[in-house]
Amino acid sequence: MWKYIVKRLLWMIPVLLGIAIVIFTIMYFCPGDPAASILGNSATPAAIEEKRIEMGLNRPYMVRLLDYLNQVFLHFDLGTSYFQNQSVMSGILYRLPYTFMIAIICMLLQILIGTPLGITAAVHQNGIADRICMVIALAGVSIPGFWLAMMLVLLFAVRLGWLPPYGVGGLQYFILPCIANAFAGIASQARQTRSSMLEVIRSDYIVTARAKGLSEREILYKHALPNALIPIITVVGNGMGMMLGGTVVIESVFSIPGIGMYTTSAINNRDYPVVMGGVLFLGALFSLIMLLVDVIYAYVDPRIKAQYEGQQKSWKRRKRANG
Amino acid sequence: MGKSEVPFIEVKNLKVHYTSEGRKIHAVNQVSFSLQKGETLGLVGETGAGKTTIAKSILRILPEPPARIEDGEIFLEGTDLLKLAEDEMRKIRGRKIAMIFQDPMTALNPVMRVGKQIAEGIALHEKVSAREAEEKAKKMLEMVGIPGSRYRDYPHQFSGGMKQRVVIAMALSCSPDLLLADEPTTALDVTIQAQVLDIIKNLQKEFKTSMIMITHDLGIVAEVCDNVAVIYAGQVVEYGSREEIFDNPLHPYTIGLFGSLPDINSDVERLSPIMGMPPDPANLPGGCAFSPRCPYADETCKNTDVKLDAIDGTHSCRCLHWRRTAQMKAETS
Amino acid sequence: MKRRKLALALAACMMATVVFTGCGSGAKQESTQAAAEPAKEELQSQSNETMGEADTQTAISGGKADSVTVGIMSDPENMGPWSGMSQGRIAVLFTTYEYMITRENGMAYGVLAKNWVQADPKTYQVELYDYIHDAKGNPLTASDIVFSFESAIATKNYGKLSVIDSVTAIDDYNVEFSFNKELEIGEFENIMLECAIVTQAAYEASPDQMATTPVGTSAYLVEKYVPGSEIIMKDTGNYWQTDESLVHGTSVHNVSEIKFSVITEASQHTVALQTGAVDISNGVPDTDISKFGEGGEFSEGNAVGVVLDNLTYDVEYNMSDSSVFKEDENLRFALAYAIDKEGVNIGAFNGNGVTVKDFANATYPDYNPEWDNEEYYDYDVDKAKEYLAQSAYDGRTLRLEYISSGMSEMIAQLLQAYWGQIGVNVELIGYDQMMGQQEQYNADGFDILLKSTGSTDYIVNQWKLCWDARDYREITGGTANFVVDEELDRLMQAALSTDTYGPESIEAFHDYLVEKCYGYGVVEGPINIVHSDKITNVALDIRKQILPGACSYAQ
Amino acid sequence: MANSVAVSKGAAIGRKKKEGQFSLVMKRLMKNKLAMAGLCITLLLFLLALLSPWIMPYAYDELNMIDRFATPSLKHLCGADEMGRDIFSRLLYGARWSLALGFLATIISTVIGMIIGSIVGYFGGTVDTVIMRLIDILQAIPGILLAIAISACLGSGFMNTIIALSIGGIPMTVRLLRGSIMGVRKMEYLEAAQTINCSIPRLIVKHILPNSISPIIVSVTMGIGNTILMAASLSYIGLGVQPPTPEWGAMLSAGRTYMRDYPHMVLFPGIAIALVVLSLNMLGDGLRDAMDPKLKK
Repeated sequence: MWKYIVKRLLWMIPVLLGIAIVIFTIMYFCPGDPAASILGNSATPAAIEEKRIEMGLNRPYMVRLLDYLNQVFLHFDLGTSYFQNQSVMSGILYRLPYTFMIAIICMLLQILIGTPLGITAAVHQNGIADRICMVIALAGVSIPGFWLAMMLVLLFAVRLGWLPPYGVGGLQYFILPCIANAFAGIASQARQTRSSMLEVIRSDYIVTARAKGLSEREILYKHALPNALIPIITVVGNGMGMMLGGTVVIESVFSIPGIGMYTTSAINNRDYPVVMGGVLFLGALFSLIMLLVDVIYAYVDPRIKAQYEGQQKSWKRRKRANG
Repeated sequence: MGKSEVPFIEVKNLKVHYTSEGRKIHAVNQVSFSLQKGETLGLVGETGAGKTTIAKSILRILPEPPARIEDGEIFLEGTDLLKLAEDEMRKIRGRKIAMIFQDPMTALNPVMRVGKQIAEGIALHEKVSAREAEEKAKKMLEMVGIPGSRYRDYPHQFSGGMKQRVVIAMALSCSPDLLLADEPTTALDVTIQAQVLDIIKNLQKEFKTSMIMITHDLGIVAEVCDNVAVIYAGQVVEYGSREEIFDNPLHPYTIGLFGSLPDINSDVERLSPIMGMPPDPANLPGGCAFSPRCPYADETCKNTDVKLDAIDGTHSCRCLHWRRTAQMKAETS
Repeated sequence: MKRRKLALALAACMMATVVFTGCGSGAKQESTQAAAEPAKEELQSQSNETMGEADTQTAISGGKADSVTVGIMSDPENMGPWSGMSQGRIAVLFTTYEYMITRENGMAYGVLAKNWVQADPKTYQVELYDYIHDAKGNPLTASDIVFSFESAIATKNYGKLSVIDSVTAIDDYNVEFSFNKELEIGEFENIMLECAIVTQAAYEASPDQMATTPVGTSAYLVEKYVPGSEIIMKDTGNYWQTDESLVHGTSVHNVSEIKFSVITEASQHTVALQTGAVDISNGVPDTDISKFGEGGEFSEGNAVGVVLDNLTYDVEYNMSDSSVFKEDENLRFALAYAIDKEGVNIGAFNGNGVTVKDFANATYPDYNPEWDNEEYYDYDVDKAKEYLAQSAYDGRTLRLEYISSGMSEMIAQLLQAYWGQIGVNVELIGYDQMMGQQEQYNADGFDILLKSTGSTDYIVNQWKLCWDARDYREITGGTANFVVDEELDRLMQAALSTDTYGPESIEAFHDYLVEKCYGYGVVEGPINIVHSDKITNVALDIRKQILPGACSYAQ
Repeated sequence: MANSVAVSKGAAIGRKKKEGQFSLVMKRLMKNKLAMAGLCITLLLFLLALLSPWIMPYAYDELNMIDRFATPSLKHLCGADEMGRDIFSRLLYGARWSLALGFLATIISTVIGMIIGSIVGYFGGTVDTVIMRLIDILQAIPGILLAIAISACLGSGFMNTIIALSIGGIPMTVRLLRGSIMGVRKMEYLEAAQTINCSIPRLIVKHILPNSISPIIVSVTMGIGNTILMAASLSYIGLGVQPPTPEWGAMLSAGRTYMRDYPHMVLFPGIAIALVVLSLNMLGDGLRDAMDPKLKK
């Protein structure tokens, strides 16, 4: 297992290198330049050109790319923001807790609400409960997130005054953004849980379990759910990965200083170091989460674990067991 | 076909259908049979004839919907299983009646240790501690020829034959009174088939378990069964003791089954398969269900509802013309 | 040799504060009345005349408060003294730092500078107060001024500073600036207003070049900064200028704790004011303004004021050689006449803006009020069609380029519709800020440009942003929109030069531009300021940003 | 010992096959009311979008300052927006853009994904390792940020938005198709095809693709909905299709400032988006059920 994890961690290096090259290239070809952005609207072209030279933006593509890769991968330095005089890393680390908080709460909501909904729907397939759960789920994936967010603000913050409409602070500040953000996640979780539960419920081993005399509850939680978990975990992992970078809109509605906003406004400002650093960081985080998901797979499904551990080891194991 | 005393298990007029895409599929039609303690009954027939449905009806583990038991009674030592409450039924499953499934590859939960899967039933029915259940499960494993040290292994670490042994150990773990064996060897390699069958036979003797053996393999029937019920299109078309069926098959379908069995004594005679295809269970032909494929069928066969006719002893047959068949047989021999 | 004495300035006027509402609690009824009637007439008149002594007194000594929360649209990101400009940054700049001077109603007053003189055409000398210290107590001397300017120049973030040859300390409290050219009208003041001043000691003590820990000479010091969320500033109680009569608008500190709350979504500003989470904001959407006025849902406890922005939305024609507009003034006239400027004002600003009569708006002190009565391509479909008929327009689709942030997008759609009415097809090309800045010099990329520009001092300096060919010749060959016209250049330079600056040169340029119609102004947007009645008097800085310290508060 | 009964087993399946995969799926689909409702709504919206120039009561960009913010009435069925444009007409005409955006972006990403997926799935080995690492890279970049960056790079506009939206969708299709091809690859009929000397591209097109297509169709159906939502998010940030094109997401985003007082400005575009995404999802669910025999019993 450890060998597998180390191997996967090593694989991350070329992936991150690739991300760096891709995003650098996209930003390189982006029209507009940070020099103009820094100097503001009324800057003359001559002043902009001078600033470009000072910032090294006039150097050729390859030189800048290699310089950047050298800086990031050999000196572990994501650089300094053009605008904030602050290292990109500390900028990211500062904002990470907010984004992470939202992602974690959303993930919990997604698991705690979406999974039971999906199970209920699957158990009562085609019944009323199924219909209700699926209508909720379909609505969830169909409603634009920011629309829901603003409706929630109008209701809970403005009309009822129960919750703060924006900003960061205590836990209560995270309630509305998380609900708005988690709705789609809950919905897709419920759908995925339902369909994988349906598939599992029809499996032979569920019949075997039933033939043993186990109660439906035991069958559901001891036999069906563990088997249905793999696709469910995939959805959770993907959702988590997406939420880390994809909460831009929610962050914007609720004025939350998260990584999404940080990176998006940097794209608008052409603050290259921040864009590249942010995307790289999120990419690394995403890769780590995917690794975690795969490790959880192995924990949940011994077949996958055996696959990771490779032929040789499992052969040894069998030999030991037999002998 | 009953003896004087109450049979150990008795199935009466069982009728089951499935609903699929709006069509009603008649899987089991008025099936009746009974079984004495310690005996083995073979249910023989083609795939889709309704054998498995009968077995699952006895355990009441049919998926409902789409399946529905329309009518009938199933008595286990005098109590109608179909009328029991679900939690009463649960006490019977695994403890009094256990089942061995056709495909060992899918019958085991892939993410649960095999020992645990056996111990689970033991702990449930025998009210013993987890530790004791584990001990017993290990004993069961060893009984089917798997070292107890493999208790903590997962199904994917076993071969097909080994898995089926686990399934058998699981089924027998609570010493059930009735074992439903649903084609226990079909999915296995030929060499393993015999081993597994031996295990079942030996254990059955040891535990004095009654058994319903579902199979399409007449060889197995000859080897393990006391009585045989031939099933066609959800009906029992012929019933009798092993000897009666093997020595004197009277239903054209049964005869056909034997005809398609290669005769190792004569290398001249070719296989004579049953012509045609099994009927569409959603749209059964009127009269005798076998009539479209029957070489001896006439117009009356297609119009008359055929009853199961007692012949002698336990032997009975669902054919209008069994007498003619018997006569023909007598003449040829 | 020009010399401006601070004492004179003081006598004339002090504050750029804008009074929306009456003072005192008894005047509540009146206050909402005043608020409901959009206060712009009042404001406009104030921008052209100085306020009376009494008002000034109220503004400075009147109503103090313990705390105030200001809603701002974006995070400053970097509060360092010399970093690049951003929308969020300008909101806190004048509360954080002081500059050499300040400008109110077009007049300059010293802040750190006690007085200044022009020694020769290219040299200025400035004398500092000798008792300045920053918020942390570090004394500020001439060498700090040199340090500040040299640092700011080194960042190359400020184009206006590029004319500085050198900054030298003559002694502890006198600094000499020498320039590489003769300065134009308002240029020296703009330079003085460009560079935030800090002490070298404080700057070097800062771990992050003051990005999050700015220390200026103002009364306030950042207590807490939550990037992207809020900035809390506290009055140190140790402001250097102890002579109250010398404290100007930007330096007034009527409130002991200021919280800037970053609210990125405009509609959330309305929510924040309604729920009392913020006391004042300039981010409320136009359509929500009426809610805070008389009879509005939230008029209770809130007041509203509409100040005109210094930004003017202008249309510039692409005048490059390949453009249809180059030789076709009839087409230029046709398009100009086709726009219902009042309609644009209503559509884009809910009627809270004003239509303009020049390429720039009327908020500048050197704006000639008589232009208001002139004909300036006033909406006339018949005339537009007449000119169009005379033009060489061949039915082709013209490309209107704009920057797709703020109101430009909406104005562009309105223009498109008006031009559609006379039969001119227009396609919209929206760019983000960055791309727009680059694409505006691409002669083949557009036919018409919608731009919003503004200056903080004189009308001529707004004109300069488009029409001073000296700034753009290298790239466009002419003015910013490719006009090559020697007469225009001559008039522009005449209006800008300190020697010839005056009503005549301004008038001449105005008339010439109106006649040629290389571009024209459409509308001037409003800044919507809504505040609770805790605030009795709102003060704004030169960029029309709220100066929370200088506002007056109800007792 | 052999079994005769197994002979008829194959025959029974054979008969079912004769009915034809497609008609079977359609038959199942027809029975699913939700899916049919989804299909009908989608088709109806398509029809309305196609006919919009003839049926919309006003031009989509016709300004009318008097009717600014008009609430829904007979004159303006869904009210009017901040420039007095008829929202109903804009929704009808906007359906063209929104649907086209959703469909084109999804289909482009699917087609590219399928081509890459086929290549990867079929060849395996080094090709697989190399391309899948590239796909890993693309997938590790958060979708919305990638779309924003590409939009910033290409500028806004219809085609550019489609490109920005479609690139993020490629990895999923590649993985999906690769997975199904890996599964199908080992099956016997492929060996059979290979033994009769079928060329490799022919093998992929004729044999592998048809057998892996069902999860793709389902993911396309659902993907269109997601793409439309994503386009709405892009509009929110200020990227996406150019005004005055009444793309629904842009309408929704433009109306958000006024939603307190004129909820109809966000209500109707919101409903339009939700409706189309909902019906596509219902259709997708139905298709998945109809195409997956495991789920249908």
